Amino acid sequence: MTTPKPLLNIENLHVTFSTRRGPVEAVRGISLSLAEGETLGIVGESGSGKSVTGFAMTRLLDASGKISGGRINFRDRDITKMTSASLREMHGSAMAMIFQNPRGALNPIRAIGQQIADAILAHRKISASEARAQSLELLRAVKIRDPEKRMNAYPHELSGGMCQRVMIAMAISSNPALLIADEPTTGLDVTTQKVVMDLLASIAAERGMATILITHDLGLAARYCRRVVVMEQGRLVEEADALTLFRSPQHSYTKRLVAASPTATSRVEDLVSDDDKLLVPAIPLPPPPKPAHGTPPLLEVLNLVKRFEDGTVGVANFSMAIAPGESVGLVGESGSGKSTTSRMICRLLDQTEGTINFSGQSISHIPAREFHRAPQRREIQIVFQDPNDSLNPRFNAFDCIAHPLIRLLGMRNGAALKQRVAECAHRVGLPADLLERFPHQLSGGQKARIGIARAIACRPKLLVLDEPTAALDVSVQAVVLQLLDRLRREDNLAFLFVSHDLNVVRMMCQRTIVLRNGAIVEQGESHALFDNPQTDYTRELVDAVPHIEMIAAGKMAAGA
Amino acid sequence: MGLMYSKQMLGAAAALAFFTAAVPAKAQTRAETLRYVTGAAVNTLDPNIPGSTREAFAVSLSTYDRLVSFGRKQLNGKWVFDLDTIRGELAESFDVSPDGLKITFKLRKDATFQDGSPVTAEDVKWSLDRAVTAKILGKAQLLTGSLTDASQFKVIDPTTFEVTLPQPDKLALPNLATVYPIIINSKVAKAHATEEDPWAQAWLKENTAGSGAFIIEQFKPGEQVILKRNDAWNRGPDGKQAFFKRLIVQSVPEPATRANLVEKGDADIVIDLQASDAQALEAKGKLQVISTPQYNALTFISMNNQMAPFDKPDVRRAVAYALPYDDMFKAALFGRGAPLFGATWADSKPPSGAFPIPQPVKLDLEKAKAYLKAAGYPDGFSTTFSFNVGQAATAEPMAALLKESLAKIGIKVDIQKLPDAQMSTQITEKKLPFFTEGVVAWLPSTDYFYRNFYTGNQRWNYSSIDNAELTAVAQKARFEADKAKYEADGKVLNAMNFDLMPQIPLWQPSQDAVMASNLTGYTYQFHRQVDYRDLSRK
Amino acid sequence: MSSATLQHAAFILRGNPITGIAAIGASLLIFVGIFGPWIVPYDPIASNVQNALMPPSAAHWAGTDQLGRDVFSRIIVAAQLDLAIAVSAVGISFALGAVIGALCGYSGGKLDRAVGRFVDVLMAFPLFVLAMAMVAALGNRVENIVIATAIINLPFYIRFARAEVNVRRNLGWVEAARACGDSHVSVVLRFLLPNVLPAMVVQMSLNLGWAIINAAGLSFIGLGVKPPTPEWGIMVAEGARFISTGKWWLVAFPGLALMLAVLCFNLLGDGLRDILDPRQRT
Amino acid sequence: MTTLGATAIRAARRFASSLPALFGVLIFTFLLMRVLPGDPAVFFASGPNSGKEEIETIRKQMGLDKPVPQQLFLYLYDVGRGNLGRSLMTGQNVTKDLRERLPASLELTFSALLIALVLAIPLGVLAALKPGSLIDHGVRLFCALGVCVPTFVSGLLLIYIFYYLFGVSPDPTGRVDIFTTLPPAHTGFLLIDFALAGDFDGWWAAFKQLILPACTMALFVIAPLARITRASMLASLGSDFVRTARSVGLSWWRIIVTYALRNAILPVITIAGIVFSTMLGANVLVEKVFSWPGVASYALDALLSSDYAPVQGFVLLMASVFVIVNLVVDVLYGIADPRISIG
Repeated sequence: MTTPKPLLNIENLHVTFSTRRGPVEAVRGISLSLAEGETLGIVGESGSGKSVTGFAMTRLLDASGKISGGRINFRDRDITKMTSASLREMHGSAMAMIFQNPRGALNPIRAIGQQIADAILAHRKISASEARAQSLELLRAVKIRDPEKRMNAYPHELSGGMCQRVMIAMAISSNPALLIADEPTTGLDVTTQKVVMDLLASIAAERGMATILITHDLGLAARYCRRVVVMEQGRLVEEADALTLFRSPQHSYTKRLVAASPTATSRVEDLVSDDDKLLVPAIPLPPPPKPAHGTPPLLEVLNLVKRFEDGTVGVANFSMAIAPGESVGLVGESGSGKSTTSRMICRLLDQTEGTINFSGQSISHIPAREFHRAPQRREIQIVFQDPNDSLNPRFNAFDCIAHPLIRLLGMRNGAALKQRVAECAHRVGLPADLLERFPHQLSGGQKARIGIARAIACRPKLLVLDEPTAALDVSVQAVVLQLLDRLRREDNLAFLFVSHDLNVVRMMCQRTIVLRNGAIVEQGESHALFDNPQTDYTRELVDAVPHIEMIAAGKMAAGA
Repeated sequence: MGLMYSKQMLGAAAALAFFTAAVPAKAQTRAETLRYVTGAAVNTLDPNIPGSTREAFAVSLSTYDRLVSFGRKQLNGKWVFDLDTIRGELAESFDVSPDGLKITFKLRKDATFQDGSPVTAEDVKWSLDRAVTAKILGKAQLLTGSLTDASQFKVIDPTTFEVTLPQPDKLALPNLATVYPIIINSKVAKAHATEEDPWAQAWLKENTAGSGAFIIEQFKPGEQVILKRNDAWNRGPDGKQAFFKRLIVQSVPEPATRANLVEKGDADIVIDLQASDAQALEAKGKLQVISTPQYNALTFISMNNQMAPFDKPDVRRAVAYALPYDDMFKAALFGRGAPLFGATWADSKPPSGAFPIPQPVKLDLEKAKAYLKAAGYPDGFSTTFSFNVGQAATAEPMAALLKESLAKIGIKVDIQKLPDAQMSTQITEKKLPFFTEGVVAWLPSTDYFYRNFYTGNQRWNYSSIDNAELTAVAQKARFEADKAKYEADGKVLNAMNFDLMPQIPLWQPSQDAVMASNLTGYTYQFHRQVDYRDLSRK
Repeated sequence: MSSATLQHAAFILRGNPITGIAAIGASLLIFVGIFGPWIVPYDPIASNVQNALMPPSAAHWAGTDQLGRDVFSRIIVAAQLDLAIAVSAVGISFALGAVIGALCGYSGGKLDRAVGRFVDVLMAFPLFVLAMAMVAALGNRVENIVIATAIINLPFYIRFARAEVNVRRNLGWVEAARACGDSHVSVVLRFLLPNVLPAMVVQMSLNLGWAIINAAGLSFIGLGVKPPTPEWGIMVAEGARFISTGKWWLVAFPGLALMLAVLCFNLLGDGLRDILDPRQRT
Repeated sequence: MTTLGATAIRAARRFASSLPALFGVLIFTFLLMRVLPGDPAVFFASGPNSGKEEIETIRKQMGLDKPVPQQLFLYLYDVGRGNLGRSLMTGQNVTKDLRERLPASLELTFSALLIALVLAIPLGVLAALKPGSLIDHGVRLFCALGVCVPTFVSGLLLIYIFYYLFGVSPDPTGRVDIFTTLPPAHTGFLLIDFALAGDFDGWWAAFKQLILPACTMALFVIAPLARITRASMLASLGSDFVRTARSVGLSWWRIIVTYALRNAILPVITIAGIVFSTMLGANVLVEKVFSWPGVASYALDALLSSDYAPVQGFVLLMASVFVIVNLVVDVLYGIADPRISIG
């Protein structure tokens, strides 16, 4: 039921940050309104101003950010003009916020029960023991097991999902009318993500709270919000109910965004709308090579085991094989051992036991320390997860790409090197004029391209991709995925594609291996595996992925 | 309790306003207290313990009596100890036999130790036996007075004591007045003796068993000693007890703080101020400053006579004529002392047989260059000049001036500042080519100086001079009874010394005793410390 | 330095003019350190005892000392030696500490533990006393003062470099370097070290001031450089003993020089920290 | 309870792992002292007539006539029995000397640290609350000024001003006015002993003696403490959990103190521990200037006269104090930060 008067009404909001380059407008005149009990999704990529909007609504902006124009009316009071005393009064009791990185959002040295009690006592004059009793109630409400015991726990003793529940408990402790959740599940495993979001949705519905979900994930917004607004560069570009938005996006940016978001059925070629394709040099794609039967596998891993110094087992008895030109996905939640495995295969980490054969030759007997001299070094290359920390801050793009050429192919500085680097840059679609730039002067997508250019510079046969797009916005991810796919076909590269994102793996890989606690749970041809999982764990993973299609299936938010 | 405490804290704030007024409440005892501050520290109560400091000597002079003590005389209007007047301390009287081989002491009948027991000849015998037998400092000192063996000491009766000498020795009696031959309460000491330590050295280091004018009240080695008067003591020159009822000897390492303390009247007397502070305090005129040239001591620049290039006398002479004496004296000592340079010797002969006497040298670069040329070093040479950290206040400006001046005749000097222990080690090992040091003789006589500081391969022969003739004359002079012959020997030694120039005497620094204007009786003593018994307040 | 860094530095300086002043002061100091001997009005070593202990005047701006030497000239010339001592002491401990610490932080394991033990031993020493003992043992020459200062500083640099490298050892670009064919040692020296340098430069700047103070302390107890070489610490230590006689200029002017030098380095270090602090960059 | 237990285990482990360091210090000092070119025997045989024989006597007495490895072995044996040897300088047992002097150094250092903390923490917090403001710059300048004056200069200046010129301070000659009777020694800390004895005049006298040297030392260490307070307070104020605290409407005081400051204080504890141990060893100069009968000035005198035993004893003592302080820091940290106990 909607009340005639909106709970929140934002008119022409502007937010400006003062930086060393002068003032920068992060939010450029957005207007929004929200009714009591309504759920609204704000979707946008990084830099779109979605989080800043959230912080502006609660007046929790950093010291350098200022609301430079517009009004935010909350129950007919203009938040932008509130005194700090009335703001404090309003925080928690009228509107509350839930943040990304729940563990960091909790005071690390205060018991969680105490923290919730602090939030309660900030608004009600009750005794400490009453506050404690209520905290316990709230922990029960957010479905924390053993709440009595957890009252005295510290954030580091809880998992990320648990911390987020505590955060929710704190946020709802004084029954606010509006709950703003800023990327509440980013960084959580996909199964945890679902549980937390379901909990949030049901609590909001139960208590009649209006909810604003700020997220980069279209699927998530679609699944949990009735109405969705899309932001781009500080502006609100489109506003519609979720279904309409995904079925028939109007604005070109929204179109691109929808297209770029991988779904269970999307193909790599479909991800990018036409204008983006220009970024990638148009070379006709050869047909995907079919691995001939009977040829020896490019990579063969037998009974790989990794035990760490403290006795924990990272990887237990892992075996697999990759044919030349084949693309294999490695899927699992955090801690499943997928990164450890990929690093052992790359010979960056020594295995405890097991054999790794490359092109029929054992490489597992060469210790990681010595592998940089092995001839296979240039054959096996790796693309790292976060483009931000995979480039040496003191190398410019040229140095980064030239580095393996100099070290592994023994090339000297000179025209040949220049040409080779330029060629690599061209292949990954990096404009030549960017080669002189340093990492901090480049965008995430550009850095990802450099990382790929570096990895393919020596024309390896096997490329290990460790979550290559996890830190990228979807539109950039789409371009990078396409690029990778094309490179694979061109060079007949084999991929070991490590990812937590099932949709991406399904699209990119012919075969998929599901890892859990260092052991293989299930493996098989990708589409078959995802469409018809054989184990409960895989099924759980598949189900947890938010799909746009679900909207059509009527799996809507509120109390799903 | 908590409440009381906070009340006190409130009081604290108020007390800030009048706490200076709280001090006069103690003024009555303050006037009868002597507070002596020094940069060094008292480290033992038995002066015989190896490593004893001069301050420990001074304290022992107050806590122990000796058989005899020095009288005092006026020198240039200032009171100094008199080597030639020996008076009885525990001895009521003493007789030297005509052949000079026997000294008989009659002990005072009223003398008691601080525990009340009488001082007997047995105690004296035990104490002197200890001084020449035990491995302690007294042994080497008493040797210079021909006191070497316990068999020389004899108890005649409880109050009569006899010392026998192998040959007449004019230093025998004075030696008994020095710091080491303290008379110890032998019964008490023996009670603390052990098999390994028959002379109770360990116990006496931290305890006293004497008959002296002051009784130890508190002894914190390295920090402070508090003494109270022994009212029964009457061995002063006038037969009275010591003036001060209480005596505090305290270490204050920072010289500027010592100057502040005495200026503010918080300390009564200081003798180890920097020359500049003494000069400033004297100029202010509020305090008494008694400045006595240390006539039994001297500061010199020594050269290693066994080490090239200083093995050539001409090099040593060249250095002697290249020193800016006046500047050094002014900058280092602020002119406070007796110079030992710039004299004129008639006929180039020493005017006296005493030691030390002013030398006929002055800054003369031409002469210095000539000597250097004669020595075969026309272009000079490089060397290192050392001094110890403890003397930096005077030695450092001196060294800088020396370096500057020697550079003018081509001698390049590198200055080296050594921690005291390193300096003494290197001197003993004869490794230093060129350095400054000071020496003191408790019993200053010409032969004593020459024998100890100019002969033999031993530590105190700083210049390592090895001259057979000089050694022979000095040894002969030691037992020379005839004053005229002794004087003649002295002149020979002085002439040789000047000619050979093994080391260059610079000056006798003053002991600047800075004290409250109402103190009287200060006397410059042989051990270069204050004898607290001398002092009284007007 | 890239233009963005300069821009950022300019931004920081606008918000923090003290750093700018400190930077100017430090450059002035370095200028004086290099050209000092040519710009002084008097020979800093030449004595003139007749003119000793004169208060400041038009002829002698900072008065004269016990030997009649011009205090102002001595202060100016001393800058060279003081800077040399501070820079070389800090430089040595920095160079050694950075390499050792970086290797330990990267490799972990036995080497790390062994060096860690050694650092523990050094840290457990009363450092000033250690410096004194070393200078006393080796002789109070400038080299030894430098060595002693460097050694007592070493553990801090080792720890610092170790920590800085340790947080970076698992970053993508470090692994990437290895995937590109670099050995462990080359990764440490060519990749990690250059990246931890900026943070260590801050430490160095703060340390320069400390090294000067430390040398002054050694001078005070008589273990400083040899006379008659002018050095601030010795001048202050000697001058301090004249406080009670009212010869204030002997301590005031060298003290002021020493203070300003240390102040400049400290403020500069503080400012550099702000400039390099990533938290303030965005 | 489990936290405390874990902290205790951790502390015990830390202590055990620091024993090799102590042993290293022991050996290193021993060797360093043997390298000193000064021969203690020669130095102490300083009587006007002492010769070779006397030097030999002292050498034998000190055991210097034996080969160095044997000396080391004997020394370790003695240390193991709690005997640190005898000081030639004071003629006392080193253990006794140190025991008498350590409380003086500790009391001075504790007071200095207390003064420094009381000043540095609020200053650091103030600066962090308004970064870039005048207050921030003021604090920075004040701190920088504190570190740039050598302690011996500030000490002498304070004496000159407060004792000599204004006469509001007592004479700088030790821990207590010479005319005040000492309280019965319970702790060796005069302020505590006087308080226990209920002797207010005595307490005040001791306090007056203490305040100048303590301030001199404090001045020098305010900077690192304030700097780290500011930095960690800034980090803490900019952290996500402070934002959370703001988002649920906690009061200003609660946010600043309970949330920001309590977290920010953790690194300050570590730094304070380091500062304490360095101060204890580095207050040689302050002790000298104020004639404070502490262990550091004792060690300095011993060092200059090559008196091995006191220096070795002092270094060992300082290293032990260092270990204990680290232990205390660990325990405090363990109590203040629940995260540590699982590590």
